[in-house]
Amino acid sequence: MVESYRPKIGVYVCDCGINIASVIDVPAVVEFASKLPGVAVSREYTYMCSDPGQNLIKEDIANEKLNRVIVASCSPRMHEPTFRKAIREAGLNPYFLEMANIREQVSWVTVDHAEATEKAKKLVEAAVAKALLLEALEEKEVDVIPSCLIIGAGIAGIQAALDIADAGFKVYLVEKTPSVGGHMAQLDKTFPTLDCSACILTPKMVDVANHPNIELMTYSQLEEISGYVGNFKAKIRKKARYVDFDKCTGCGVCAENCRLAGRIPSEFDELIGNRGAIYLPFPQAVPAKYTIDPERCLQLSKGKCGKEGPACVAACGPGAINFEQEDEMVEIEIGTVIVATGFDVFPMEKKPEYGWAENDNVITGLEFERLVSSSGPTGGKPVLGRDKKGEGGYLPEKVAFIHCVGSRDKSVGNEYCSRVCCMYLAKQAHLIRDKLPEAEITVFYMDMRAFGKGFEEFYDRVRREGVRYVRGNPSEIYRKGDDHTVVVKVEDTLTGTPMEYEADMVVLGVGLEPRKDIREIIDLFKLSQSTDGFFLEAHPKLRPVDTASDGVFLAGCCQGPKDIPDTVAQAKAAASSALILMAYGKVKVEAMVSVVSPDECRGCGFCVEVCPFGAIELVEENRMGNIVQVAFVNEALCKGCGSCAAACLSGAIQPRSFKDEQILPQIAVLGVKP
Amino acid sequence: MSEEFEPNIVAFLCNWCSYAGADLAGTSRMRYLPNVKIIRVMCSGRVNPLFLLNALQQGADGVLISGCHPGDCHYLEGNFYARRRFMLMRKLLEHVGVDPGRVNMSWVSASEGAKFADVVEETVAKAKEAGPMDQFRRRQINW
Amino acid sequence: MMDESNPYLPYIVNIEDARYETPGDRAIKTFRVTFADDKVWDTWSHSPGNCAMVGRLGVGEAMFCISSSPTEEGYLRFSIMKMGKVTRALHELETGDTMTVRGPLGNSFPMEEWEGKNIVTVGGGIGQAPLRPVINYVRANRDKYGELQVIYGSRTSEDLCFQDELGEFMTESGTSCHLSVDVEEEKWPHFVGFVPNLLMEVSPSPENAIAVTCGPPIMIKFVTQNLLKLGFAPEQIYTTLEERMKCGIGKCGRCNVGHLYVCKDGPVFSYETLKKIPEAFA
Amino acid sequence: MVDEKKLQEKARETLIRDDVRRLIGWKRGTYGFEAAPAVVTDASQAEQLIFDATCVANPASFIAIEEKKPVPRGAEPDTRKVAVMVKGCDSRAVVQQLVEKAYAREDVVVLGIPCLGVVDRRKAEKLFGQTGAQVSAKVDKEKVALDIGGDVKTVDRSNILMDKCLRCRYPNPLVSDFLLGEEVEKWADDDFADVDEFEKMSPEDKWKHWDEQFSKCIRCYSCRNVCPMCYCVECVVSKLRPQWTRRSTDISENTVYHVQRAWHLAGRCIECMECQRVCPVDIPIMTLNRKMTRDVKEMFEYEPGVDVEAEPMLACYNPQDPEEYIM
Amino acid sequence: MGDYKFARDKLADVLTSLKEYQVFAPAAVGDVLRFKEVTDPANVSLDYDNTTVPPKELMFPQTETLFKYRLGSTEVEPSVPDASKKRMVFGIRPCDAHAYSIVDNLYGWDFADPYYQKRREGTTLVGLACAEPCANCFCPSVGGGPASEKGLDALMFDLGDAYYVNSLTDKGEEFAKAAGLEAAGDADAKAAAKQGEDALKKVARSIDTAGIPEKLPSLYDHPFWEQFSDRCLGCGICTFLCPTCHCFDIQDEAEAFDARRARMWDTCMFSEYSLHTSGHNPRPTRKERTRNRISHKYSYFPEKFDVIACVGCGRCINHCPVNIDILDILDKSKQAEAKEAKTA
Repeated sequence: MVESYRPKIGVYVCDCGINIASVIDVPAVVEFASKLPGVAVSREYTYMCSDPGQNLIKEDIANEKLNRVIVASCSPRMHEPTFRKAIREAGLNPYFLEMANIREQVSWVTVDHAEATEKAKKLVEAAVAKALLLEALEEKEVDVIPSCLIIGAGIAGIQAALDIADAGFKVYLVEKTPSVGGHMAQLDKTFPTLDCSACILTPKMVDVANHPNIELMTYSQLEEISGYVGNFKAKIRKKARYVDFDKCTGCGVCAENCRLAGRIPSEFDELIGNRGAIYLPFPQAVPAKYTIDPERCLQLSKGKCGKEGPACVAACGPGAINFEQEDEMVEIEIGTVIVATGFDVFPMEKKPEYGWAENDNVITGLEFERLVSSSGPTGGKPVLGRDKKGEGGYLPEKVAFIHCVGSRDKSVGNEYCSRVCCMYLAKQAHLIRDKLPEAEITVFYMDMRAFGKGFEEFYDRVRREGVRYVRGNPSEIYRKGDDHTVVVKVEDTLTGTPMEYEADMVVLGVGLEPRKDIREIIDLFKLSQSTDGFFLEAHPKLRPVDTASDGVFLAGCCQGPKDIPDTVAQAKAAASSALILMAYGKVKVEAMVSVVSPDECRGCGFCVEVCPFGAIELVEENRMGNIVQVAFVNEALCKGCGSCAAACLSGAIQPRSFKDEQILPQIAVLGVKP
Repeated sequence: MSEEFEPNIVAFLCNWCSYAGADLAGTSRMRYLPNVKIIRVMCSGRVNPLFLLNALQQGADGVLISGCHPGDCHYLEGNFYARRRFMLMRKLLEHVGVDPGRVNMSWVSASEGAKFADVVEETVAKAKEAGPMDQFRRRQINW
Repeated sequence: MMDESNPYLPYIVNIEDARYETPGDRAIKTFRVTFADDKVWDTWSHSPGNCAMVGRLGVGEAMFCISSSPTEEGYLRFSIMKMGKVTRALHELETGDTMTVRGPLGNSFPMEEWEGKNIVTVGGGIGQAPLRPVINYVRANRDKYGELQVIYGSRTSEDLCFQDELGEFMTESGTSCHLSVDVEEEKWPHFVGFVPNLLMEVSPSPENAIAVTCGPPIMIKFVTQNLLKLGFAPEQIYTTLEERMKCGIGKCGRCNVGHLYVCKDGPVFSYETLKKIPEAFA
Repeated sequence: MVDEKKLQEKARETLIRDDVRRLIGWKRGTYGFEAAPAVVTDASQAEQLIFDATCVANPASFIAIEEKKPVPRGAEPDTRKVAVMVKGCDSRAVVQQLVEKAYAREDVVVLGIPCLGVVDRRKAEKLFGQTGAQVSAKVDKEKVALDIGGDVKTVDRSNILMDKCLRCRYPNPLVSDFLLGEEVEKWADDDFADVDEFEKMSPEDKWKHWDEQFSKCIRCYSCRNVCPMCYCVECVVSKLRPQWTRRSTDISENTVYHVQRAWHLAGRCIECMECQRVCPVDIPIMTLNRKMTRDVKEMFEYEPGVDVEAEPMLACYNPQDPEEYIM
Repeated sequence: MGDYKFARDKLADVLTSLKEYQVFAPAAVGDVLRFKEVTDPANVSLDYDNTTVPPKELMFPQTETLFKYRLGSTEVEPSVPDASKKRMVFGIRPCDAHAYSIVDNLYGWDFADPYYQKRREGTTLVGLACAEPCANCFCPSVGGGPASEKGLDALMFDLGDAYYVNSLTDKGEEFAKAAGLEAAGDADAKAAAKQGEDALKKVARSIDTAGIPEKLPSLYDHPFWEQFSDRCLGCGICTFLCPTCHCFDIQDEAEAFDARRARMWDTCMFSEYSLHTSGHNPRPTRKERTRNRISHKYSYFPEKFDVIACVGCGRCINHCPVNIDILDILDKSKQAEAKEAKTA
């Protein structure tokens, strides 16, 4: 009826041909082991890992009723899975296996045979000591919900969404702003091929909107995420647009009639162009649905718009505008998550010496993109110094481009290289040369990095187009006199000559930074940041799109600066990683997870603090009628590293099969002098 | 004394880097002293500093904790916690009069078989220096 | 008797038979043991109710009642529930192994005084263990005692100890056996409910009777109340107490309830005695 | 200095509140140079409460070690607040207990007391011998005036205050809901000279010292129990599965006990010195704690018990942590 | 029996002459006094109040091996001390000797405890009367006194230039012979008696124990216990330092394959002390434990052996870190309104 609690241990010492037997006196070890407490059988065999070797174990389990198995052979990193499988087949829980590594760590490294034999005995004894206290563990598999949440609908999010949707899985694509497209939509041309960004991006934008497997949620935000790999629950806030999504035809009459039309700086145009209070971020925006900016809209902010009420309402044929609309909370269940939240460009406030704030002809690279974009505020002409109405202005004659603004710069805390600036500045220099053949163009750089496919060639081409490259990092940029001339104070580090270069347009090659709101995501997913502040991948080389949280993957610049091809490649990688889980439909959860003994827990939360996987939380526990806080392990998140156990003062939390009570006997055996 | 004194050392190696490194030392047939006996744990962050106290009490002449290089932890942070803990525990034991040479720590990656062999030699050397650990070793006092 | 010169020295006993009474985390295992040194039997004598420290060298000892009656000769029985360090270690032992015994310890049921009386035993779960010797003593001296009523219940039918014997009681003349389980089960022919209710169901007569009860503290409490309701006088009601014990011979202190050492003055007490000692019900 | 009448008045007010369960402070002891900690539950007991330079005990200890009786089925557990009077040093215990989630801030009412130092019983008894009389003591910036059963003695405070006071960095409570008495200015500092001094010793001498000290230990665990940070449900030293420390007293187990204790307080000890004060066999326990405190401060720029928001020292790290000895 | 004396400066010689004894006398370990085996008679001094740790450890060591064995074997080897080996506790205070005579009841009761008794039999107790009682002594209240002879084989009085020795038993006589003490005169005897009377007057604290043993049980549920237990730390000071506290734990210990079963001091103030394996604790909080400690000394023990298990040495008062003063408790218990303790 009840199986015995008495440990019956089988010890199997492997000769490994001569690898072990030629150094260690195996029979002596077998003999020694046979006398250890709890040991029922102790055997030698040439190759334990061979089928006959494994059968030896299986038979003994059957005949001798063994309930613990010790294999003294090669490293557990080599054959632990093999023997686990074997004893499982024999009907014993695979975690009743303990191995003694007497090949890699004894016979192969020890000169003196007697000493080697002694060490081997010790290791076997230690294994026995631990085996006495081994426990059965169950290996769980959880189902993976066949859907994926993608956060951020830039090119990375879009690409990942399309790949997963095409594979036939449900995708929820969540975008904070009213339109998909991200930064790529703001760009004019893309280096080095110079094809128009919009032309290659917009088709994909349309696809995500129409794809039957993709549920697009723009102007929406992830508020809560719980659960674990395969089984996440997410709460998403769909912010009120104040425009009925279904009724709006995107005709734009509302915007034309808005009392504030053209009087609000447009985020999409980097504030150099304007929009109304009801707006479409940009002409090709997807979805082509208008949105009311609640902060600026007179009706919403002041509660009153003109005498005869909001003109937009009157203008809107379908009657789509609805000021009563409220935020909507959507709850979804997904199996996997891809984080593709992108980047922010370096905020020039951090580098006042470049006079960006004061001088409207000192602009960032991204502002430049809007300036030269045919769909931009200036219709593609690099006109500067226009007045409020956007009239007048001049075309620059002397243009300076500055590299490494906010990158490779300790003083602003960004040591890293942003990887795209060298090339986008080269591209932009080319565009100026294109649009203003007469202009004098000078590029101030620190080092030229043209590592990508076709980059060097492009850089060469730009230089041949008469763009002057000066090696130097400007210390200061300031206005001279009252015309629009600004001086770039810089030292030519090749010739060592200081110079004050006068320009009437300066383009700052601003770098890429982690998003200001990156914390929100970190807190939601308990992700970590690498020193540069971007998301930390699970392994820099081998798991570049995985994170410490299973089932959560990274794509695009949120993991580090990238150009478009790299971003797309990573998006596809993230997609395939997510697909692996969803296609197989199941995921194994670690069996050697930590376990809490609630009666001993003091609820200090040290374990919660140290757990790298956010697997532990404090929960209420009724202790003889008194309510106390105790630690609780979410087994699906725990990886069994055991940091919690070392942090716990009372030993109330322990990783299964590496418990204190299992390790201490090993120490006792190995500690006492041979 | 010290010439025939062979110190006994208990080592705690993380499964992913150092234990693999030790295996590599084996597969590359490097030779090192047998004094060091290895206990495998999943992460150096698992090693409770009290283990080390316990080892010394049981009669170990020295201990070694080895993990992945900072930043390479399979579990991201474990070795950072370990580093703090053992730095402190070492100081504490030193204050009680335990030779700091008995408490050793190393970063050994899976590719550093040679380094592991060196670490072993050095650890043993330091323990030899310190002599037998009998300060608060468990003996059968007035048994 | 125990080595007078040194009551801390245990006897070595051989396990003749080890079997599980009940399954589960709190499994109960019964050991039938006999002294390694036969001569011990010459000086050994115990009575129903006596206890002994049962242990395993290298682990420790704990106090258990001797669940066999002196009338069962040539062996001792212990029924042990898997609880802590020591019991865990004892459960690892099997037929052919050895364990240690110090005893007999404590007082016992005044079987002589009870002669000529009807005996009612009310047991719950493992609480039947100390009652078993009483029952078997009475069965072995049938003529000396009146009617024997065995009232016994447990959580489920699986948790009933000594099932093999329970059947016998049903058929023996002068003996009746009433069983219960706490919750409804398939094919359970007997009473369903808690032991105190079963007691009221059976409602034995206090007339010239002695009631002995043992089980979880809470059960003892309610059984005692019900016995009083049935008209049993405090001095007709007996029970056994349990406390943490180390020495078993009234030295180490910890098992006191009021001025009484359970290991020495107990484990057997009449309600008459206990009602004066508030701590007995702590 | 604190006006006792005001203090008792505040205590009374607090005890009358129906959301307050008990108040922990001090009352005059039955004899000697130390006031007794007092746990009062009824406003009528408020007049027992005192504060003067004999109030050395750390009331915060008693918040954490209170044992909750099992709540009978059906009954509601008593979740009312606990009020506690704290000196500067004691208040650090409250802060650290909050860091370690021993209770929530709203579960306690903290009555803070600015403090000019408290009397060291041992120093006093060296000076005046043991007394059966009740003692009260007033302290100002220079002197301590002791009233030993009517006969008044005045001592230079550096000769009689606890060592912790002579290096006190936090004379004013770091956390409190009500401040009893005006803040006093910081008048001492801590250079850890004692730690440096001890470190000069050779390993042999260090061990010789501890060997003698630890062999005195009777393992009464008063140092553990009095510690405001030690309130684990089951302490590792008394655990049986697994058994870290044996109960038998010998130099091995005693040493391990004390090192374990010091280790478990690394980055948590708030220097109230209670452990050393209560030791019946005068083991200089703080020597170990202060070593940890100093090193934690130097190596990790960490100081426990000063910031409620702080992460526990051993539950956080800095990628730049020192590692000079690591191979 | 006999009256003897020896000159103050002959103390070392006296000790040296006690060759056949293993002599224990108060010695300083750091700042604290404790009874230690005399290695160098020259630095034994009897000018002390009392030791922090009582000499009970000489009969009942804090850790004591009951028997040894090899793991896996069934042979056990008891390590009972050898009574024939003569030991002497020299300069023990009357209260501590009195304590032995009280604890004897417990260890002699029913099963005799050989470990304790063998030591007792083999040991001669040479007491030293207290001329200056300490602040918290109350020995007279519990049947002792600064010059009490209870449990002693001989009692010494410090008369300044000489020690007057009054031998009380044959063992005491043996000691006098072995030490070759000279006979004392009436003057000395009178001086000693005088000193005893004066000392008695100097004892500052007291309690009338009449009625306490009978009353305490009636206070079982009385809230007054909480006034004390609320600030109790639950440490072992009061009990470990108490000369009459005798509780112990038993544990098996093993080094590799050598193992022993040993007993070590335990205290009813620890929660583990009475904790059941089931998790149920009959004394769940310090209230019950404090109550048990006091009741045991002043009610349970007297009920069993009709002597109070307290000798008034004042250690528990002196060393309690939170001023839980046993006299205060007893005093309160007398004032406390007896309530009918409720039972099941």
